[in-house]
Amino acid sequence: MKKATILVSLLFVAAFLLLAVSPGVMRPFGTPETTAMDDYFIDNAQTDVAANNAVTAVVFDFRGFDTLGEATVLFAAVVGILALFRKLREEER
Amino acid sequence: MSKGMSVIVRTVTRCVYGMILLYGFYVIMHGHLTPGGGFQGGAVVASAFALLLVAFGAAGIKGHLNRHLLQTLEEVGALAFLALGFLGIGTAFFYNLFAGTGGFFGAPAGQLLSAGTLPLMNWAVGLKVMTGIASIVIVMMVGRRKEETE
Amino acid sequence: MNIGNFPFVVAALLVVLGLYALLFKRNLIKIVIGISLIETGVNLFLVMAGYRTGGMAPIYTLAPTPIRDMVLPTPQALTLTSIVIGLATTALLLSFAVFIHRHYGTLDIQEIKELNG
Amino acid sequence: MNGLQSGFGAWNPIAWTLLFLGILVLALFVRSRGRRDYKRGTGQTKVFLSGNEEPEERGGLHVRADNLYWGMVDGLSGYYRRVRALHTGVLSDYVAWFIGALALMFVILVLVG
Amino acid sequence: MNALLVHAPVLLVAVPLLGAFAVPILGKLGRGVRDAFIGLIIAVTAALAGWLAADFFAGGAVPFVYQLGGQSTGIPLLSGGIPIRILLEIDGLSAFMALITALITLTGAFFSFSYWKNRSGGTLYFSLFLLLTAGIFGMQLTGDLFNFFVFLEITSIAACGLIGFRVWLRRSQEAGFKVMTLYTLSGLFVLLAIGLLYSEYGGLNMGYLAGVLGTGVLDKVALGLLLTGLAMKAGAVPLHMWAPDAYGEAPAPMSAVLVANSQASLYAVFRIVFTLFGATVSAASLGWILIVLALLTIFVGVTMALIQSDIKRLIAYGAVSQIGYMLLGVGVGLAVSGHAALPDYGLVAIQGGLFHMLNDAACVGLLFFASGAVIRAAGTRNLNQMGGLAHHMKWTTVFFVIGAFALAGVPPFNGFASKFLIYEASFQLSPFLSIIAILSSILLLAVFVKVFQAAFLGPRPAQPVAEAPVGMLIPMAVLAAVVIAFGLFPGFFVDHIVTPAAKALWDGPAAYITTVVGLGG
Repeated sequence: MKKATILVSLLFVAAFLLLAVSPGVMRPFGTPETTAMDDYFIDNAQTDVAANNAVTAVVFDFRGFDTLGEATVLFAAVVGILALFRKLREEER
Repeated sequence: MSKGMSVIVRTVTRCVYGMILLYGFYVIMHGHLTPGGGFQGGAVVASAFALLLVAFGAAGIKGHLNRHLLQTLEEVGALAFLALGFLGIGTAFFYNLFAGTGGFFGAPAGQLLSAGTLPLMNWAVGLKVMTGIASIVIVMMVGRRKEETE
Repeated sequence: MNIGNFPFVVAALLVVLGLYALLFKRNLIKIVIGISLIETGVNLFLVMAGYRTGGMAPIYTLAPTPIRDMVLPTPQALTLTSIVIGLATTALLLSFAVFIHRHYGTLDIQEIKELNG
Repeated sequence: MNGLQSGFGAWNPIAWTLLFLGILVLALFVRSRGRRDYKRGTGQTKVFLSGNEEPEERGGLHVRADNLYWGMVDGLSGYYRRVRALHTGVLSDYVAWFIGALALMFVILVLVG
Repeated sequence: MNALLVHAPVLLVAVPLLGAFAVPILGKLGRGVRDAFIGLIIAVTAALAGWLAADFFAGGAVPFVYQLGGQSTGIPLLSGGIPIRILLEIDGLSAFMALITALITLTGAFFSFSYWKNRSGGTLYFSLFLLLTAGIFGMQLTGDLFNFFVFLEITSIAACGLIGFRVWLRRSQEAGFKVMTLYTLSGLFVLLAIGLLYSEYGGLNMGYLAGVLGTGVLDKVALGLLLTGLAMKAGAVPLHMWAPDAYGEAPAPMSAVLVANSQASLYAVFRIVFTLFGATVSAASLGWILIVLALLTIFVGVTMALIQSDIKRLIAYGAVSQIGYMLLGVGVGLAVSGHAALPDYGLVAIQGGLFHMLNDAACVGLLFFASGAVIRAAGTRNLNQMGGLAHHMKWTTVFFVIGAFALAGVPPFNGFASKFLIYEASFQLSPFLSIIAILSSILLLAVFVKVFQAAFLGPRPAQPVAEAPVGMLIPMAVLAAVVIAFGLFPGFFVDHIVTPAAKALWDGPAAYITTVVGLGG
């Protein structure tokens, strides 16, 4: 009973996700419509940033703040794991 | 596991290790010219460290890979990245200071020393990622070994 | 050939598959695998959202001439970010699993329910 | 201004506090008017526990946390049985609730409006 | 404008990050240096937040943007009407939330100094704490959807590292795994929604998206994903089950910061329903969704708190129920904001909900600090084994009572001031709402009477316990002073900081949009 309910709701979620990406609701694959931002990146990566790799230009210049946050996420994970595996004091064991 | 694997694996590791490192550093260095960048190259280098760990075991690398040194290097990389962000704060945070100025790192697109702070950021992030992932792997490995002995 | 929205459908199905693993698998490791599946689906969706039919990689070094229109670079940057985030998450989850196994002596999620009520 | 107007009512904590203090003073005054001519140590000051002996050390009388409101919890036992049953500590159930809420949200937003 | 003030929005994120990256290195120099450095970092951050908010509210609360990496910080660079760089956008609500975060993180840090003195891994603890602080500030200040997701993940990972920090407690590991899974799930759904919106509209900036969003199925599905994911991270019933685990198993000061983290997710919910989708989706249905969630949250939270015997878990359920009051206030405002003739009690309701965020942060922080001191003194978390602590811990008792009365909405404390607005406004929408709210508030008072009677009253404990050290009492005293000040002078705070924040929601997304795409071009 419970499992059936969960399965039904999962099917509902799947149905709506598929509905959202179905033809007519979402543009067909390979034809992005609004590309003003990305066209700017492609056209000005060499002039603004003087980088040949537009992706790196986006990662480190146009959206550099995201990359800082990304490095921070990795740092947080490392610190968390070091904290989990740290050496405990006697009274904490 | 903790005592490492067979002599074949160790020998192959000895041969491949340097090449993986070289390739990783190449990917980091040319991040602004060719596919790749700090994260990808750092992951490649970290995979070399992981290979060492698997081949020689946690005990075998005790002298070669110093955990605390790795962690300090990771913090240094993170701080360097943040400092590069602070460089441009005269204009705006993360403002690309050197790009296209013609000076150092200001060469036109396509050269190794172009793209302003991008190569530096690539190096900082690469250092951070390689040391970070390596220390994660090492710490988990050491923790596993401790658990086995318990 | 025109394949319509089929790639997006695949990504959505990957997400649903991961959700199924998350809902009905009892092993902690399998739950982590389910989360990785969802991550894969979302990343796949992101990177496909930026594809242009017949586009080439947005890199000017050694680019074929004449330069055809390039695929969108932003989704690739976003995907890179979310991949690293997924790595961090998976690593933390797995280390939690290690300690849960130390304390509880089991990896069965149905038996790790001290925090109830 | 200090108080709050909700367009419907108003609330002024300073005035409320002053009123509270005034009533407190009044109560203390009334209390001070009470009779003082009882005699210490006699039955006039003994606690009357419905005829039972008053325990000397009141330490035994500390009501533990779970014993508080047992009547109310018992009265709501039907509700609490259901709600406790929902709070199984199992992660799968947490995720199941999430998926259920997501499905419900989709239905409401897409189909209803 | 002052140069430092111009860069204040990004410094609010960058300074804690600097601290978090530098603490592990400075930790090698000894605890004194480390604590001094952390105190400095946190104090600077809080001062920046206060300064930014003061200047912002004094200047008429005009929204402004900070462009990262651009030629000019104020004017966003647009291409085809889409901002191409990451923008931080500060409007009334963001500045208001930044104030809350500053208050909680400041007191939490100084409480932690003495709370974590004799524990291992203090350096990593404070590093994670600073990462969490930076993530919360980033969530509240950013105007870019994907950037918001990145900060969401930062808070998730840092929070879970802190929840599982006391490795020797098996329950903390269990809570860490569960909460990490749910946080990751919600973050991934938020990311999926962002991908859907990007693939349709080719932009990631909230202001731009708010201007172009339609009412198609894709937008609805994205809205559902965002709303559910963020409601989960905010801890609304029936997605609240992780919250007692998290608040209960984290170290006491971190529980308070986790509440601030949940409030940041709640802020995101408000931002999405009002600003991002405010112009498109029918406000009434969204508002009633929030109201139903709110009623469930209030009632289930309070009734579950009544039967807990673990003091941290009990306070955690109380905190969950308070999230419901904020949802109720803002939901009522959203529900009536769709009406043709805007009844002004909608604005009052939003004021109440937002003001209750501030009050709840202060009260719950105070209660968690006090519970930390109590647990440390009594050596147990089980209320059945406590008793008579008031004989030895007078100050802690006083602070606990202040926090409990304030959270339960007893006049003249601040909890009543905000709940008063919520009661009045929700009564005018439907009396049923305010009846549930008032009843649950009374039940909450009963809950805290139970804690007070069980932990503080009763005969003296067998071995005398020590009063909490001064390092713990001072942060509690600060929060208690805040509680009393907000309680005695609510009009001042509502007029000067809450009303601009409420108007930022009530007046609709027009100002937010024009700040991004209007003056650029």
